Amino acid sequence: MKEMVNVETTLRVPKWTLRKRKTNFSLSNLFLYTSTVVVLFIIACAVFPKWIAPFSPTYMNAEHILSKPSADHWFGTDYFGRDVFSLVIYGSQDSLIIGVASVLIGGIIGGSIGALAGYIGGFVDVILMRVIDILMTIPGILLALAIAAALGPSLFNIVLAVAASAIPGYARVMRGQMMSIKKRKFVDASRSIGTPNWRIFLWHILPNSWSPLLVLGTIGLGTSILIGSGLSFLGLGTIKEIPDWGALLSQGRGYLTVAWWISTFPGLAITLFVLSINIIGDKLRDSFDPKTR
Amino acid sequence: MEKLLEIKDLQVHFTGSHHKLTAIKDVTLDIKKGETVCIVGESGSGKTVTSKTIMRLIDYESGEIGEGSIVIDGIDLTKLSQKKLRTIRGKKIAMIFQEPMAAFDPVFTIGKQITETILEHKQSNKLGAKERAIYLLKRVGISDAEIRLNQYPNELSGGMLQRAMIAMALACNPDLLIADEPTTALDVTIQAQILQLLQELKEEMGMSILLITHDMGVAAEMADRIIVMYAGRIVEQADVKQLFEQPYHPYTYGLLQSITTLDSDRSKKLYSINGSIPSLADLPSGCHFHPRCPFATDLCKSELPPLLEVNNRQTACWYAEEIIEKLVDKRLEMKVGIQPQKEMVQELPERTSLPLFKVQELSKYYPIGQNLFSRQPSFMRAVDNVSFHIHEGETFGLVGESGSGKSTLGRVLLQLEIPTGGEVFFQGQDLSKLSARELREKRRDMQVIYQDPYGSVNPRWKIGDIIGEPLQVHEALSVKERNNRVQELLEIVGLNKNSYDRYPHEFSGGQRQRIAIARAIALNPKFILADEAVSALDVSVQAQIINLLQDIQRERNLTYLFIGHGLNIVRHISDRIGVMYLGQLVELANSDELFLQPAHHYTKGLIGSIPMADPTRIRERITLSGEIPSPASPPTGCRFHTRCPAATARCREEQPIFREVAKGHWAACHHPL
Amino acid sequence: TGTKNNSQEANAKDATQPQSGGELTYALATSPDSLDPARSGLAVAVRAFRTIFDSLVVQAPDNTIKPWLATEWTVSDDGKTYTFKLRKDVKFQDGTPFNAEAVKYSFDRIIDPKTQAKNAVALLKPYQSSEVVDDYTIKINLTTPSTAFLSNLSQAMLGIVSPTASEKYGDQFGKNPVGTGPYKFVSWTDNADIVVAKNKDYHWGPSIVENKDAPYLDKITFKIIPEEATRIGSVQSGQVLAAETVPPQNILSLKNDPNTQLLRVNTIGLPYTLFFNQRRAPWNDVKARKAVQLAVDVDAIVKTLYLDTYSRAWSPLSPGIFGYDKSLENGSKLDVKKANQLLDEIGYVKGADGLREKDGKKLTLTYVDGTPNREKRNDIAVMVQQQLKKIGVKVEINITKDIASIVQQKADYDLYGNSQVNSDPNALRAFYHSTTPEQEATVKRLGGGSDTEIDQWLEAGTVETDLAKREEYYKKVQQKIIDQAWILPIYVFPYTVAASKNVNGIKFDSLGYPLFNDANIKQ
Amino acid sequence: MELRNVALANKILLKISSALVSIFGSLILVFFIIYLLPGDPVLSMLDPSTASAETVANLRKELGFDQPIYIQFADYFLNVLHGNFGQSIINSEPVLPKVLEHFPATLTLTLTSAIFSIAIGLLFGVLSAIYRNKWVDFIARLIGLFGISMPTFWSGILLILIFSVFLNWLPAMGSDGWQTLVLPSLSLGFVGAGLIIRMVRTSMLEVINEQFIVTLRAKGLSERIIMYQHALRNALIPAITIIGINIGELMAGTVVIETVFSRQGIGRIVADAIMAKDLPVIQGVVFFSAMVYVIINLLVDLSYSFIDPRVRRSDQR
Ligand SMILES: Nc1ncnc2c1ncn2[C@@H]1O[C@H](COP(=O)(O)OP(=O)(O)OP(=O)(O)O)[C@@H](O)[C@H]1O
Ligand SMILES: Nc1ncnc2c1ncn2[C@@H]1O[C@H](COP(=O)(O)OP(=O)(O)OP(=O)(O)O)[C@@H](O)[C@H]1O
Ligand SMILES: [Mg+2]
Ligand SMILES: [Mg+2]
Repeated sequence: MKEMVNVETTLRVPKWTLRKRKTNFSLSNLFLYTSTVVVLFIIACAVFPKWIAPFSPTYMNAEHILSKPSADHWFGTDYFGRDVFSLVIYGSQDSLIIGVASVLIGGIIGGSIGALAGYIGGFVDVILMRVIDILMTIPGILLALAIAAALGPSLFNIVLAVAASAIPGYARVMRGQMMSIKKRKFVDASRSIGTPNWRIFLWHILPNSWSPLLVLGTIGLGTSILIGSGLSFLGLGTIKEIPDWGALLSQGRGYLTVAWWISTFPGLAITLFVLSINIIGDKLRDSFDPKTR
Repeated sequence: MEKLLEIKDLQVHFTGSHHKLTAIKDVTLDIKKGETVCIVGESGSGKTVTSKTIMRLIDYESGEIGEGSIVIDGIDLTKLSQKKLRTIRGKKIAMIFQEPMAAFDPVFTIGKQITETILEHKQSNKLGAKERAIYLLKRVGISDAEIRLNQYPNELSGGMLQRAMIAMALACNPDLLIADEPTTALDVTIQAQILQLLQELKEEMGMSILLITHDMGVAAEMADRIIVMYAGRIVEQADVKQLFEQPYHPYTYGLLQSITTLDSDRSKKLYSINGSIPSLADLPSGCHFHPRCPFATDLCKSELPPLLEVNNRQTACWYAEEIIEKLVDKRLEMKVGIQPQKEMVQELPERTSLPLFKVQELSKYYPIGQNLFSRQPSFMRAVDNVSFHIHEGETFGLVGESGSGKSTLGRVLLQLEIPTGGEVFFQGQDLSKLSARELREKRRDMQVIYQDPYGSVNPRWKIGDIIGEPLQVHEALSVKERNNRVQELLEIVGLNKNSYDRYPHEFSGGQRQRIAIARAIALNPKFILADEAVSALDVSVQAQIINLLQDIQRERNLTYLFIGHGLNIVRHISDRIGVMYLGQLVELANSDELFLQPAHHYTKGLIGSIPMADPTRIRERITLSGEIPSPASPPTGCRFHTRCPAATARCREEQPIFREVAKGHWAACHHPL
Repeated sequence: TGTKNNSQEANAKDATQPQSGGELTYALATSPDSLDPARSGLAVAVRAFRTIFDSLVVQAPDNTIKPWLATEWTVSDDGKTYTFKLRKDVKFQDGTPFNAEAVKYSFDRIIDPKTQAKNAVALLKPYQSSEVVDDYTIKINLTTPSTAFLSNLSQAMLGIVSPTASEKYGDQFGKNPVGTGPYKFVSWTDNADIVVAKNKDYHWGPSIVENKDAPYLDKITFKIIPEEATRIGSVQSGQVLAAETVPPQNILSLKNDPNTQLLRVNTIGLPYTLFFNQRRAPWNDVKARKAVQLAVDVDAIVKTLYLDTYSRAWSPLSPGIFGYDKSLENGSKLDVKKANQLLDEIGYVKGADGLREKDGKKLTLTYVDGTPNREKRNDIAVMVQQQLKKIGVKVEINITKDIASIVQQKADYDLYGNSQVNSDPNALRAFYHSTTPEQEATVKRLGGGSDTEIDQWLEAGTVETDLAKREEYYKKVQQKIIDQAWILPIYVFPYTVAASKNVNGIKFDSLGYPLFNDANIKQ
Repeated sequence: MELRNVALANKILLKISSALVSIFGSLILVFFIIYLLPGDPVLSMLDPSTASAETVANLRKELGFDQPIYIQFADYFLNVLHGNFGQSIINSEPVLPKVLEHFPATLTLTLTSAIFSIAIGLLFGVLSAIYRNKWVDFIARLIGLFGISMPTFWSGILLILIFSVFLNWLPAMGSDGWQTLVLPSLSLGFVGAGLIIRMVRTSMLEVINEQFIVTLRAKGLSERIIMYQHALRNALIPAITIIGINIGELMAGTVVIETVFSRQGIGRIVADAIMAKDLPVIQGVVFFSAMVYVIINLLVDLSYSFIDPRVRRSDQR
């Protein structure tokens, strides 16, 4: 079984899972590679916008408002006369921050709650899961809306709001994972040699349980950006010198019939990013889940 | 006899993402009408692939028939379209599988799944199909067939499901029944029942059976003819009597020798074939068996031997005839020395009067389901009021059907679970009185080896870290010291010292079990609980591990609690054996005595269910009828009375006490044998 | 009479007699809060309930006051008592007769704190009490004289409500409005639509409409469509016949649409104006404010954001209102150099990052604006931010839903914009007249600037009856406010309606609210 | 049989009681979150330029805003227990009728979107699993991915421009008639469809790898029956969970969609109410949506028992 050597997680792989993979193998990977390139490029945009963007994102060219995509302005200009291409490049920064930070915060808080509940079990589990159940009854965007409205629309608060709405998801997944890993024989085996609880938790349970969280996190990255843009749409976004994609899309939507490019390109950027992230997430999930490998 | 199925030069590939595997090659065999043919061989030898190929089921698993033909009734199955094949599947050829629970669709009733087959093959209308289903269920020995029809798979026990599975397979009166390890997942008692059923049905319906098994005992009892496979090829094929009398191929010989029998000499080491079956991805050159074969020559290394007719049977060995001679000559001497067999196990150490474990009235109940409507909590009585001792240095065996509470007893013994009642003294100390810390400290002396060699090691850890974990927890060693210790341990269990940095998935099942053993002995414990430690392994590997365990025991004066399915193996390794039934200990005796003179009817039934790897021995079967009841509501009185041939009214009402029927021989029976 | 329209562009007069019948669907941009004239403070609500309620008087396009429900009136010499003669042939839509009692009831209701009236209270000021002289004569007493009073009475928020209905529905009157208007209320489905139907008995239309009798339309359905694209899309696809508040970018494209016409009218009152918060340094310094005034390129804002479909505002008042000072137009010019110089003068010097600072403190300007982005006001903030960067002022934009507490309670801003639809320059008083500390305790006045001269002129303007003098006062006020750079006037909001070419006769009153008396649909 | 019914009733009771706890909890949670909202609702009720400090104080007292927060909550909660959800702070409208009036529209939209997403999700999910790694699979997955990758307001506006403005096939807005439901449920359901496609695909693949599928093939059943009767039914169980959880998200999605399509509904009401800090209205909406969420998930839970006999059994062990 050579092919398994490089795959880190090897739960027992049933023999028959070596399924049809040759057919369209290249197509599947083409998707994955393209997505990876897209995501890497977007990360590059977020980190080094100056090197990529042709114009300053705040430069308002009064002579060229609402001009069509052209050789000078690849994505056209917006109603301020700003270069949409540059805006999209620079906008990736805050979009990524919203995505990554909220996933991190939500994942860490939700993950810890789930881990505690699942690992300790009993009363703690009942209480924590009750809280999560309650959070679940309030739909994500509503919670985000309330929090963003309560704290005011700053980037950080949007991140918090989005993170809060994602907590239940992470908590549930982590708890489920904890419960199942806890029952795995190797945990029992470690306990039977007298390993203290905290060590078992740190050495065995945690390293084996984060993979679905990672998958959820990747996908959550996209969802966060979408929720963020939903908040901009509802008027709870911030007005920044350099708007994030959600804000760009939301602000440009009124111009769709006159200047489709203003919102279409940020919209495509979101869709493309989320799409790529999801493809990567799917792949990650597949590779973590022995059953679908 | 007329030939029903003829397979010629069959070759099957699997196309994976990185490579193409040839799973079986040059497989030629035939099955005659009314004949039972057994395919035997170690895990991964291609038995299942062969059977699935006959049904062309491998098409759905990216398998592909490279060459060869499969002819049934003059039709070549390799050339048929899927549509035509469907008229053959289930109708002409039916199949039953290993895990009955997994083989039924959980969301449809048993009845629906049986009638569906009948209807698919247009054997009858809906009403007729239902009637036939009821008839079939009755025929395979399921009581209340009408009720069972409307039950879901999860509502039936494993044994019952396997019967239902057989009923389903017989729905359209197939000519050939393929049974892929139909009893491997079942208890010996149930296995005996199922095998008997198959025999009866075969005679009644005149069908042929292709039985796949890795248990030579089962093969001996069932087969007319046996086919031995190794690494995707047939290496030997012969009439059952001939084969057991005189194997032509060294592999077959090894397999037969590896069998532990009820009368094997306990003081001897178990025979085992060296090494393990190679991976299909890199097969050895020449004869695939040559790296494990004591007779291998240069020719074997370079040239693949064809399957040749010798004396009206087939074998694939360059030296078949010569070896036969040698083997015949020195049959009992075993000079060939595949492994040094002469070495005798040392005399058992004098029994110390001091017991290592003293178990008193130990119980473990699991609460089940709260009910708003009834206050009364209900319990699963997994272990119920069990008392016994384990002496220092002995191996205490524990047997019993699945669900009888063996594992649970082991776990409460080690305080891995808190007992509901009773006490456990370890070296005179009441374990339940220890603080969590003290208990952890005590765990140095008590270790566990589990059944599942895949699940019991953390897949993300390196072998060295896995083995070193107990050292890290209990002993403050420098990294270097620890490395040294781990390497020592690796050597002790017969693994390469350099395996330190490798991951568990790079090892075979047997090797993983060695890793588990290395880890268990790392702290020089006094006691090891081996819960089905060898049940998942092939016979030859099983023997290797048992030998290893015994070696280690001798060297370190270890005490074992050995829980096992295979009674032969338990008998071989244990000094004393306890028999459990429904959470209770029903018999306890020295292992030889237990098998020679069982006092409890249950024990007798168990022993009687063991298939004998000797086709010449015609034996009256004393199989146990019925199945183990649920520990949630055990029968009154003697718990065994529902299945006991000797049960009386007293047994129904009065619970027998566990008493000494002979010196050192305890049993809980009103009417001991 | 009353044929003269405001600046309507299309609406060509049809030679033929308008057809009766039909239903007009009219898309509103936001949802009214209440249809109770006393309780609503939103322009969008006025657009809906103007159809249900009539006022005592009406203001003609030339700003003169004409009769409506009142046929004539007299003002006492001290200017504190108004006596109105009322029409005798008017009935409320619920059958209640219209009379002096009803007028008294309506006005007393506004000043009753229980009613929780909003803008109406300010409009009715300095109302003290009413006396029913006879069934159709009413005397209204004011605490102080007010020249604006009559013109305020013409506003829909001081429309006359049916006392029976008001008593019956109590605080739910806003969901069950009854007045004397040309249309009667049928239903209001939250966030969806408000339906009004023809009041068949109507024959007391004001002088500014042609059709004094029952309206031609059977029904008007005000659809509430907040999303711009959807609203404009609906009128383009014919799903609604008219839609208000057409965004500038669509104005240009709709002009060429063969199926739609654009109706436009400039609203009057206070244009959209940015107020400096003079409570906070350095904006208490005229030089700082002037610098900003000189550096903000309002022309560019109007041109870029509104594509020149809105006109630039120059004064605290909008053109067309009484007292508007036209001389202020084109008064201030963009002068970045001078702006820089002014900031240098008050000690703010540019640092390495191009931002100014004094005593280690950065010169920042907190620009507060509300959400959602109404009339692209948030975008103005973004442009101002870029423009002020050039003179080294860092603009921090704070977009908030909670104007009430940030601006009105805490006055936590440097620049905040507002506008108001109003018919009389007296509206300036609420914004620019200094307030007492007690008043400030509950609500802080925008900008918070105070100037004794301005106070005096505003006070005089309220009571002055000599129109020429009055005009003079207000011009002085406007000049001084601009001169002192209290504010930055930005744009005058044109109320724009896109309608199907089949729709005729939608008119607007002096404030820019639509009137549907003449409206009809060509089949 | 008897026993089974008792167990089922037992289970339902347990679930209902825990659901009540959840609803109560969500009320508390929302109450405190909203409490944190800045701004003074009393001020927004009055005309700030005219109201005196005294009127403000009086009104505050009248509405109970001067009480400590826990008393306010206790009052509120007692009222809710009596079926009294209070009245809007903004326009004094009683909350219960208001929410009840708008709820059906939102529920209709939610349900049609759910049906749409289930239909699309199941179809493509199954196809995608059956034709794993064939082009059908890629197209189905891509459709699903697009669904989860597009902001709903964006897809909504695009749909309006295409189907209302350019093609003039369907109305752009409104909430009367089935025509007005098409575009909103399309743009909302698309998101759910994406999730369901993915879920169904994964669980179908899992099921297809199960041993019993081999048995079914060995019985000679056709692939069609195996996939659509056996595999799908098994795969439905995890998919139904997703649908249950998704109902909540769909309902929340109406906040945006109702604004885009100018539909009536509680989505818009709650968005407005949150902005205006109209606590009673927010609470009312949250109460009802939590209730719907809980009920749907209760149904989902119970439906397991009908789809998956294993669940039935395990409860009465
Ligand atoms: N679908 C498949 N794809 C690739 N390889 C397969 C597939 N199925 C089986 N194999 C390989 O073919 C070989 C033979 O497998 P098979 O299942 O026939 O063994 P077996 O003799 O039945 O063993 P066991 O006793 O463990 O059931 C194994 O090495 C296995 O890995
Ligand atoms: N954690 C648990 N909760 C509830 N019931 C349990 C639990 N563990 C074991 N049981 C039940 O206790 C009984 C005894 O189980 P146990 O695993 O000890 O049997 P066993 O003899 O080891 O069986 P096997 O041979 O199958 O391993 C079984 O009926 C089992 O279902
Ligand atoms: Mg097999
Ligand atoms: Mg066990």
